[in-house]
Amino acid sequence: MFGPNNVLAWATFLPLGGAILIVLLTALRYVSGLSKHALDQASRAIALCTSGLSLVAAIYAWSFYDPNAAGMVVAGKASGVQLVQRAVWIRGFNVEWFVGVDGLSISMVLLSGLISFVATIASLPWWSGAKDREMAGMVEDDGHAGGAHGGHGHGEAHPKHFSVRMVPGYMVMLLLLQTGMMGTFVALDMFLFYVFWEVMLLPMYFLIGVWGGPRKEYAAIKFFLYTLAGSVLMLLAIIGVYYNSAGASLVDGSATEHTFNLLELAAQGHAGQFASAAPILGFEFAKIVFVALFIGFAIKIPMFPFHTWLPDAHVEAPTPISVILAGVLLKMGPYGILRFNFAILPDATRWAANAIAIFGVINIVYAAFVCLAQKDLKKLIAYSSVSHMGFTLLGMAAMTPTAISGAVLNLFTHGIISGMLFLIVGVIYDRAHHREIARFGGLAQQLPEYTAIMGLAFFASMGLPGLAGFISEFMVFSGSFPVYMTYVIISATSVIITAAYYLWAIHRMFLGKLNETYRGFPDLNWRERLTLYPLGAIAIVLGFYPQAILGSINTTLHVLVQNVRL
Amino acid sequence: MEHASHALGPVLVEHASYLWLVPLFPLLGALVNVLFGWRFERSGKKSLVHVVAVGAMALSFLTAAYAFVQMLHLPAERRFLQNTLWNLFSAGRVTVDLAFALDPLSMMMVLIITFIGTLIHLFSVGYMWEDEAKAYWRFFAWLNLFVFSMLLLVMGDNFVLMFFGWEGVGLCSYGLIAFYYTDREKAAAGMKAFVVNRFGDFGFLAGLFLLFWGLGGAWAASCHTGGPSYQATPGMHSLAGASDAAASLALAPRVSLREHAAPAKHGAPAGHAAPAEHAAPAEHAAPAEHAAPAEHAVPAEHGAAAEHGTAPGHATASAKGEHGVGAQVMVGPTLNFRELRDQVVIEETGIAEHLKDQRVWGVALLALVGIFLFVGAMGKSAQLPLYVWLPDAMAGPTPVSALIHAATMVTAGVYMVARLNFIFALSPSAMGWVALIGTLTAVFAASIGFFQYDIKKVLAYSTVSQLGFMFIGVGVGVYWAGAYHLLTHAFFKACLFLGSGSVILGCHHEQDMRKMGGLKKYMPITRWTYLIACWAIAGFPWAAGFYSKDEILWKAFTSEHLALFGTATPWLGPAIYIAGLLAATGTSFYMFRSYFMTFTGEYRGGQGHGHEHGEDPHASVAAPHHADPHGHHDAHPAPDPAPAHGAHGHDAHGQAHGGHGGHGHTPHESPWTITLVLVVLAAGAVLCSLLGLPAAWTGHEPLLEQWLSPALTAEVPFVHKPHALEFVFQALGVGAGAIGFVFAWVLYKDNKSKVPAALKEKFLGVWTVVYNKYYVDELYDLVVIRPSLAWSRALSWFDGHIIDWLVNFAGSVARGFAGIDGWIDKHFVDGAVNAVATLTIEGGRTLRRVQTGRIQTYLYGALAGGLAVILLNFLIP
Amino acid sequence: MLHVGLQHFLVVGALLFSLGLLTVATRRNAIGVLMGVELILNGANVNFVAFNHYVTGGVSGQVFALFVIVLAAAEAAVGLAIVLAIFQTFRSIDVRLADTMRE
Amino acid sequence: MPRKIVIWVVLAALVVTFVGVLGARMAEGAVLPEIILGPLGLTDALFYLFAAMTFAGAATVALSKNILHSALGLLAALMGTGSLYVFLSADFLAVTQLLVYIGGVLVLILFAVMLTNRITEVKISNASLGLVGGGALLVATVPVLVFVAIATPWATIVPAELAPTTREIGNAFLTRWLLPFELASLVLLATLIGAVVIARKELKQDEPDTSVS
Repeated sequence: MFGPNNVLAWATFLPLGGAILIVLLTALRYVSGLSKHALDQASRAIALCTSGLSLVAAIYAWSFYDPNAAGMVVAGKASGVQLVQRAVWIRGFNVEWFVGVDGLSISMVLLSGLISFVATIASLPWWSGAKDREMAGMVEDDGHAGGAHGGHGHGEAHPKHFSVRMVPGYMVMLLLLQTGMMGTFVALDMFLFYVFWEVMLLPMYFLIGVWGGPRKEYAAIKFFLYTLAGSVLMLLAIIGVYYNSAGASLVDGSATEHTFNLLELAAQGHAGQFASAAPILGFEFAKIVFVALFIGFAIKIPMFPFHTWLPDAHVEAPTPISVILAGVLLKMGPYGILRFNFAILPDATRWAANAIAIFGVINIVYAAFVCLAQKDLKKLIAYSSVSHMGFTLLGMAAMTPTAISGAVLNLFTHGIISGMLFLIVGVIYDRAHHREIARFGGLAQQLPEYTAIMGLAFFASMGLPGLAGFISEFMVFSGSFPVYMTYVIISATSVIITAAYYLWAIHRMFLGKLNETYRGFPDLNWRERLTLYPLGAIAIVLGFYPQAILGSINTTLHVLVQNVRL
Repeated sequence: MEHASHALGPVLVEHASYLWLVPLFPLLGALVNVLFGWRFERSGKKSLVHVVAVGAMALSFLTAAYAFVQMLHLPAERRFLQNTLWNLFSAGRVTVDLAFALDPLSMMMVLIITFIGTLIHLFSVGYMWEDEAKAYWRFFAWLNLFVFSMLLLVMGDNFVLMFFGWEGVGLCSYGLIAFYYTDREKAAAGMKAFVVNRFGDFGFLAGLFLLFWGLGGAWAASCHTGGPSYQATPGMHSLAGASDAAASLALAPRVSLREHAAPAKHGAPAGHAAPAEHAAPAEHAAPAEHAAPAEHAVPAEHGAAAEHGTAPGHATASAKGEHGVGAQVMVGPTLNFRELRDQVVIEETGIAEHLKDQRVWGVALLALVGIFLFVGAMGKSAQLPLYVWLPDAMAGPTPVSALIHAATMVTAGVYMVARLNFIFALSPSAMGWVALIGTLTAVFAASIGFFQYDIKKVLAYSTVSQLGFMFIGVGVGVYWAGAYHLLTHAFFKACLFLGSGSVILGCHHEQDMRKMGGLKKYMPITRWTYLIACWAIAGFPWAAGFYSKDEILWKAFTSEHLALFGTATPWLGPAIYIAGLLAATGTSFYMFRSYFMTFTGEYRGGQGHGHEHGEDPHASVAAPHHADPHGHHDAHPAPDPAPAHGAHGHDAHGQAHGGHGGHGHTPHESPWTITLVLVVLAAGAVLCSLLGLPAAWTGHEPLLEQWLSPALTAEVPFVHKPHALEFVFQALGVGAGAIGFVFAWVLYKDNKSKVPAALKEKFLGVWTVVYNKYYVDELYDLVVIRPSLAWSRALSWFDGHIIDWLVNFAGSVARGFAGIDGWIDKHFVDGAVNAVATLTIEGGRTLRRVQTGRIQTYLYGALAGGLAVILLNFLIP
Repeated sequence: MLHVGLQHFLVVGALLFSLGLLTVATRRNAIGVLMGVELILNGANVNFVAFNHYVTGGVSGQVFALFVIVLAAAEAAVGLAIVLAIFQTFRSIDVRLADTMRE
Repeated sequence: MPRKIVIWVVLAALVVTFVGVLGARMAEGAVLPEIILGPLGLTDALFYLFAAMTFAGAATVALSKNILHSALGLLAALMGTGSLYVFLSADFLAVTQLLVYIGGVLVLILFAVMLTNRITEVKISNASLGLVGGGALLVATVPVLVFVAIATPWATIVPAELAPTTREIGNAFLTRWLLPFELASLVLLATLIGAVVIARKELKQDEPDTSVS
């Protein structure tokens, strides 16, 4: 079923197939009177299967990918892009369905598949004890009005848990989101990339806006408008690049005068095609396009001035969506920058490198300090994501082989670790229905297993050697050191601050005397174990054998750095 | 201390494929305890927990012993066992292997760790059995994990693996210090330890990178001064793209050694341009196991190490052939200790000169590297500015203090400096800095130790002080003496800590010395072992302390090569000697003070005579007896009579708790598992003096120096002084110890004399300052913690209000414009249309009045029109 | 200038016309207005005949004058009938009352 | 009141006798002697006389307060005009004037006057409207018309001898002006019917007076 040339298409569109199936089923409900409970369970099963299959496809893609193969030849040079599938889509605009994977995107494809599958599991109310479900408000009210919630210890009845509200709708949105994400990572045609970029935004808006927390509308709108503003800039830049690009041939050989094909554009950019383009508004073309694209992607990273949407979006989004948002969506920014800015506009990249490094350092140190002052655990983790993404920025700006490999590895490891972190917040939120660190206390006595996995996640995020976080941090620091010594030393101080705020959070939440309100809380149930332990295992394995990922991503990135440097 | 052969060759490597078993056993022990420990405990097989733990330690010790035997059989210069598992990661020039290596120095450390570790595990069986935290398995899991990390630190073949161990021990010390986490203060102590260690790690990383890229000539001055022209361009190094280990190694240039011939112009064989084509080295098969997320039970990394298969050991190109001639030495940035040692120590490579003439921020690179690496050591080995966490670390159980904060972890800093002796030796100002900080810490910590009442606090400050001594040793350049003091200190300090543990256990968890006294009657063995250890630490002859401390002080006195911040300071050596002497007297004073207060005089526990509790304002780490009152007095569970079946010969443990049954307040001797360990340690403290008998006594180099010479290759120019002078200085050392002893004897023998109380009344101001540790903790709180919290709150406020406000403001501005548009549209455009309508109506109304209905007016109208036409006809020409 | 020429007749015609106009314009009595109209028509006739006699010769001028007289008669008849009708409805033939057409 | 009537009768008698004498003389073909009026020829003198009469009649029509006086003024004006035609060799026209205009129209007007104003109020206030407006009107029109009449260089021809024109008029009516002639007859017919329709009494009286504006 999964051959080298169609595995990416399968990986991208399997979730979409699932979504369509669910929609049909919902329609069936009105025709043949399928019960609500049956429909919910069916849509959950479909979502689980399709995202599982999508993950299997991603793993196949990973196995097909050979880091040392020359891959597709573009403009006379081996581009290292494999598993290519091309077809003409819109002949008028020379737009192709051009899908392929190289060192940069293979790890992202795997991450996207993995995190989506984990998030789908986390969206189900299954595999958990009756007491868990009742406490989390996951009671399926088939028929009887408003589930009678015992509300352990708390007087007020809990609002219905997101996993039992409008389940088919939730699952369709989730699957659409997965398709959008996978597509964005595999698309090698600018137009196709932008289409998948927008497909990814829409379901995210609904997922936060409908199934979110108290201030969900504000957060959803803020998220959507922010990203949309970015993508408008991006669209303008894409069009600018398109009309200034030289011709290239479509898959059926017909020549074109402009092209959306990213690999062709990269070759042309390297050959100085855009350096000679007409200036816009008096500024140099390459610089303007670089800045426009960069801002569009920087919002996603999120970079310092554009990051305020992240804490709100995370605080209000339901747990699995936070996992996806932190696990995969944040990686779109740096991936885009490497795929577009670095590849197509090398000289503008050299011009902007120092600025990116400075923003990276600000991201790291500023967000680390802000974390220290956070009262809400999820906001703390959101800001820590901002801080960790700063490493990627610094790594990319330094443009040395070690730094850029460290930057891209950081995307993968941070994806895994922040996925774990948000799942952990979800576990405690399902039980206590609040996230204020100060109100917890001594949870270690009541929830030993939870404390253990939390410890693993927190220490991994802190960059403890032996766990995945440290490797990418070390590589970014060591790689960027010769190029930006002072920046690295400044951002190295974040190692201390990160340790401080994480340990302080552990101290206030888990150590000390057990707060009586949390007496009798059940420990992890099987669903939570099923999501947390695989990620934990990967974090440890990557801690001791990161070459598994690095082996695949090094070659492409080092060629990219060589191109940008020369 | 001259070495025979001048030109040192590269290290000759012996491949030993079993080395990774040494750290593996403690790790397995920890895993088993973590996963099944609490099941054992709950199902009543509590003893199984310590069987696993001690068993793991014993196996690890046996393997280490085997390696030691193999090393003994090797000739001196071939004593280097190496075992590579797989390539951890590599990108560009940074390539790191998961590899273990044992050279004489790390062999000694491994032996200390495993031997003393096993003893302490044995001790903990007795000590932790009745512990109120009811987490017997968690203690042993953390302890095993700690030993694993420590072994990783010591046996690591490169900086990164050392750093793995470095932070691993930090994590385990956090876990063990905060063992009684229900007490919030003790949990805070754990956190404090970890964060302060992180300060150190920040320095360690910075030093590491400086050194790493310094090797690549990142800061090479354009014109390189003298020495073999080794011109390394940063372009070649930091920008060389290599996607896997083999390619990365292929990039490193090779220097072939000519026997004393002028070193040929070293052509860097590695092409400048990064190898565009991808050399296809033996591929690390993409491991499938982490991709399939299904299995999640046991994190599969070390357990399934075998299936990785040993990656192609990138046997270094060092020749197997005879020593030196034609050997290839790899040059350029490397994280591997052995490669680093080869290129720096061998002059022909020119790296040493190259490093010396590099300057960063106007400061010599090597000095900066030394200082930053030493900052790392300060954090880990609790030196002056970053020592604050060690006294608070006494919150952990006593065996933890013994193992971690006496024998192993705190010595990591000393080990690191000893391991990098050739780097420190190159820069006098780095050595000066290390020695200076060591001295200051020694004196400072000793002074605080004088007035502490908590027995563990006294020992903690004594540890900090003794570490100061060790750093004086390695700082001054006598690395073997520093290592020797590390060894001796491990023995007698462990014995002291465990002695205090036994005392605490005997006095029902009483840590305050004022509530003890006269224990020599009740606990004879503990008393004698404690006395021997005091004898050793005070530096009296025939006990280990004397030999190591005096060797250090003697070498300090005879060293004129130190420098501080670039300026040579020959006077620094003797000054250090004098300060060291002072610290030695202090050491013996507070040690014997603690001995006399606890063991002589009458037992003061329980009667609660009106001792001045009030003025003990800073009982920050309150003795457990009033922290969690309920814990102490619950009835002790019936001891588990069945002695556990010793799976392995060595751990003849089992814990008959005979003497503990009686509930009465009279102290009692600890069970044999504890006393046995104490005796062994005391014996060790005495016996290891044989290793260090100075040349002055025996005419030949001390055993340990010979043993360590292959590892500690740095030649440091000490001034040659006649042996007679050495004897005099040794006598001086003994005298200093005696003075301390006499003072302690006079003031504290049998706790009868009122002089200490009187002295305290007179100098109450000084006393409270010293008792409260010069208020250093409060200072840090004021200078570091409070400002950073305030700064973070400010940033968070800024983030929440300014940036968020801007975003919302943009939103409201957009809404404002929309409102204005709407208003314009409603009022102007619509208005115009309505205006036309009203105009016509008004116009019509006004014109109506013209129609009067009378014919004549119309006639007038018509005539007026006609007349106008006629007039116009005439007017217009 | 005293010998009677065309101008003299034109002057007389003009005078007749003006006085007729004056009458029509100032008379409040409907019949007065009609009389005015008659004067105007006569003024016109004088001009017709004068031009016929002094300018064109022939008879057409006089024929036209005859037609004018005929029509004047018809007009007077109708006018007076209307006046009578007004008189019936308004009880007076004051021209100012008959302004119901104004609306 | 009888005194006014006597005056008028005497005047009328004088005028009749004078015209009679003149007519008799003209019948004998005698040319009126010029010498009576100094430089003025007899015809010119007569012309001025008749012109004065027409002017006086017209002025009475325009200005008199009494409607009857204005009717009589109209009579004088029409008579004067008719006599002027004679000077313009339009004899048939003079007679038609006399018959149709004076006999028909004037009588009709008198009838109308009598019907609309009760005899008792002989002194019907007939003040004209705004004499000021009228004066202005006169001032505006008379000079213009007189200026045009005098100043225009009329292309006059020598006037042919006074000769009876009835024959030519008859011919003209039935040949060249046949269409207007027939139309005129239609007009007269229509007028006849119209006058009858308007003047019918019984319809008007019982209808309510609705058209009050």
